Amino acid sequence: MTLYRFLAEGMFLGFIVLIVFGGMLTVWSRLLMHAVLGLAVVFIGVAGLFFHLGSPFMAMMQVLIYVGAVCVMLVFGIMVGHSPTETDQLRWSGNNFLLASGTCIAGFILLSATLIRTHWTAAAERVGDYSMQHLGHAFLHQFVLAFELISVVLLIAILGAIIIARPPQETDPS
Amino acid sequence: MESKDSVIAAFKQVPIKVQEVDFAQRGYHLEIMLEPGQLRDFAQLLRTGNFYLSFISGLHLATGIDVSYQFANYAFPCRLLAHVSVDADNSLPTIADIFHGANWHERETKDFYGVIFRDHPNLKPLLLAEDMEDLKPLLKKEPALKDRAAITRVEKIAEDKPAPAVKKEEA
Amino acid sequence: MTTIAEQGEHRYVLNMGPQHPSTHGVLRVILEMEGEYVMDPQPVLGYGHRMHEKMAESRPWPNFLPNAARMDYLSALIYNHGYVGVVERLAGIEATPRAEYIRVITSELNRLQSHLLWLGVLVLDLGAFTPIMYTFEDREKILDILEDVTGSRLTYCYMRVGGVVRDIDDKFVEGTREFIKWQRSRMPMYDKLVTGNIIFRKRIEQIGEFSPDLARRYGLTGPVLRGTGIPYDIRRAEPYSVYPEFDFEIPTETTGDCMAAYLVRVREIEQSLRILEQALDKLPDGPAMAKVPKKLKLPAGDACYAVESPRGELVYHLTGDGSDTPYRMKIRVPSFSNLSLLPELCRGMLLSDLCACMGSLDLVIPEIDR
Amino acid sequence: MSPEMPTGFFPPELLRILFTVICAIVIVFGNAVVMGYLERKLAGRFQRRPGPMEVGWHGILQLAVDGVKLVGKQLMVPKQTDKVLYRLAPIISFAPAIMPMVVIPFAPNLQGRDFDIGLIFILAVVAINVLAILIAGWSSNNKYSLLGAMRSVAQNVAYEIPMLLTLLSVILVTNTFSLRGIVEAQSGGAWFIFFMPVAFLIFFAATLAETNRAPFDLPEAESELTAGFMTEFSGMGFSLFFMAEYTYMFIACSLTTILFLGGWSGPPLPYGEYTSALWFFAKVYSLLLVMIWIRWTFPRVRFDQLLNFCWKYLVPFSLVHLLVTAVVVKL
Repeated sequence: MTLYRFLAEGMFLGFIVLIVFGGMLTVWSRLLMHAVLGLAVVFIGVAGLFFHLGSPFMAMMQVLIYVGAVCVMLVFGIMVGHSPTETDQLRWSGNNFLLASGTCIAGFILLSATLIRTHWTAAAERVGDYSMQHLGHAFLHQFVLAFELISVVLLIAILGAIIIARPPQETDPS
Repeated sequence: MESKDSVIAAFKQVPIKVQEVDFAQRGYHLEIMLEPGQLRDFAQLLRTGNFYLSFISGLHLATGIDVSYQFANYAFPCRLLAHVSVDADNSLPTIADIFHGANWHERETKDFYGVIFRDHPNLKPLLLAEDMEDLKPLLKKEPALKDRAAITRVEKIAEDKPAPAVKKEEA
Repeated sequence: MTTIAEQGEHRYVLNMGPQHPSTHGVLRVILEMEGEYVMDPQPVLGYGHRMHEKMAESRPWPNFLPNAARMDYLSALIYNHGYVGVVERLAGIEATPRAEYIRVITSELNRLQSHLLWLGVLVLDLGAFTPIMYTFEDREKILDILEDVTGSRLTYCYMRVGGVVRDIDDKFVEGTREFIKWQRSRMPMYDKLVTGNIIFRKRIEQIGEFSPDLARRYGLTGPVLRGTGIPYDIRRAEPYSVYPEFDFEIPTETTGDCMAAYLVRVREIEQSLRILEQALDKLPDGPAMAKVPKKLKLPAGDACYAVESPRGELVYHLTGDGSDTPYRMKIRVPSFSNLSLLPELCRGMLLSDLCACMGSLDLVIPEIDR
Repeated sequence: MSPEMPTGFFPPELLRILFTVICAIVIVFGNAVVMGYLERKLAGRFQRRPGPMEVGWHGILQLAVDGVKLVGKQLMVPKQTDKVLYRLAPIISFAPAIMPMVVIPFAPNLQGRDFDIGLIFILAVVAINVLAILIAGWSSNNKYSLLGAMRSVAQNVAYEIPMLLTLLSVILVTNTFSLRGIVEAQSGGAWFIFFMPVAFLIFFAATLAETNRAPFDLPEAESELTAGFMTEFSGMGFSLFFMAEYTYMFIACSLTTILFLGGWSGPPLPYGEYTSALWFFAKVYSLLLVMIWIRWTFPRVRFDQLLNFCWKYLVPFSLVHLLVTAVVVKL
């Protein structure tokens, strides 16, 4: 194995560690702010994976949209309502607990099922074609669903920010 | 009120003891002696007469604390100085609701002399620190106290009313 | 963020000062905020309180002369003028004509430098760094002129009862004449750089508007008042010294906002230059100091002396009891009344506008605290 | 990362990466030093004073001395802060600032890597800075910092829109996200500033806001918010923010140069493959000069005015501009 290959594998592992670390931070952190920043770390790790897997466009989009927009929105929402020393109570009881664990298990099962059932084939070597025509075509024909989903995610992020910042506050006249 | 004379006339109606003094010697036009009960009516009268409050200050005399109010008018030269002796319980009615600027001046007077302004919205220390409420720095000690006569121009008051013109030559 | 339960959930307290770039000294303003809106600004005074009034009562009257300069460090000579004026009025002394002219000249120079500093600082409060350097350049010239004759640059102790401590010389007169020319040549630049600046105008037009009645309720004086259209200037209303002999206007504006106060002050610079010019032309010969008894006792009685400081009406009220120590000395400072307006004026304003408002009030905190 | 697999143990590709990273860091620090000196010196000139004169010839070493002072300063961490985030924030702000240097084409042969989506790469990386400012403002546990951070995000979100829209106008014409491709599309003096001056102005105004420069320096408005999100930072933390700000300015001006001023193109020079970087730097620093000039001339706008300016003028204008460009391109 060449050093080059070794480095690449190392980076892959690094990104995995980053994702796991970020995920743990997100779930276990008592401070909402830390949780969101953990989420940002996860996103960056995922972007790194995309990059590593030869899809820089996805990686850039991941950073631009998830880190640059979604996380910023969430952090913004949190800042409006919480003080840096304020921690949220952990509520491992009642409906929340059941709902959360249910969702997680269901998500895990669904993803695993998909993973197991998929036949993985190596993608054909693709030369990046990022001309406007190609991108437009891709967005509005091939990946129109994904494109719309991103808008929905952004919408949810904005709504989430508003909900977190519950008191209807005119912080900035924006 | 359009001129000094109309102000005097208005005061005479209340009646408030008003005395015209020589501006060149005193720096103000009217000197007024008020009863504490008249204070708010007096302020109200000046408020409608478009006066503004220049300052409120105290004066510690042997007989007690005097509070002076100085008003002036933007429209015509009429600066007046009113003296009020505080009530027995060291208090006076506030005029902060009539002249809002009096709020701070009264707080300052409370700081320096301990005069209580009744119904003042916020009589907390202004210039002094919160824990210096009992300091009352401008109260004089017993030997330094004088009565009103000692700080009044005796000879002037005698000649004031008959011939104001004579006074100028003396100066 | 700290929330105050009783004031509603989303209000919080922002503590502006005592060390803050735009409170111009040790003023503290407790701002109750809602987002960026100031819902209730409450000034907290007294950080620079030195109890000048008590000092005046506890020592012979000449010893208070240096104190007079240390209340408002930007118009020390005008405070000098007021103090010697009140003592003269009480003791019945008259200064020599030449001394009165010198007082007016130095006072007006002092007013000019105060206005120049204010101009720079206001624009600095709005975020432009450069004009303050230009105004300081002009101001330095005044300070140099005044230093030559008074010996100090900021806290002057130049005037004495009966006159001034040192006569002015030809160098002073020449320097002042040169300065008048220089300052006139600079004004078009300020017009272009500051008054004509679109961002500047948008920042202070229609900000902090108040009516003449509000001014009356709070006892406002000075340029802020003249911005509401009331031509009230002690130099005209109750003429003191030799001001009646000069021909000058009292600039007024009608809008009553920060822009009006700004325009009034800028035009006052020109009027002060006019007064200076006339005073230099008419400057009489003679002694700069009258004959004053060496041990001057303050007679029993009281006297007021009102002068127009760059910030408004300054009144010394002196009560004498026949000894050489004042029985009571009250100093009415303009900024005290002007600042008391702040809670009412700035309610519901943006934080940036509050800074603009405080800049346009031209506060000098040691003067308020005394 | 790269499709081709070098065979040797120590492939040249790796060397190239190392060299690029070192160059990027050198450019970042060099730019901070040059800009620091330039800003102070020019500010001095604008204000009719000499500026720094004491250390070295005409104060040329002033920045070095300041740097030593800042590095030597005790790291102050105020008591109530979120310690980890407080320390991380300057790094999160500074680290992404280095990355765009890799894809910026300084000259035909002076480019770390010609990335076919270089433009998006820069935008993505720079977006992290907002997060850093937010973290800095929040972790300081200071209301001024928090206000500054919130202003910053509102401003950045708002101004990103006209910036991206004008950028799209250029992309519509060049049909590529590659920075090199954009520069090459303008070869022969056909700079886009001549074809779309409005887009240039909008883009430049937006970059002023994005880099928090006067008159849009509201996140650190020192007369209102003392120093905004930087209030609690001193020593190295402050200097990292300081360097990050200058680097983002450099990046912004580089983008403007690439998009509108033809990048490295200019009168031919000997060894133009490399030396035409001179033209690039000349253009970038002229733009930076304009930024400095603006900063020392104008007062700060108010916050609502800032957002109004963006939403009511820049966004509609850039939308119309995009539309017009699309029509022209299609015709």
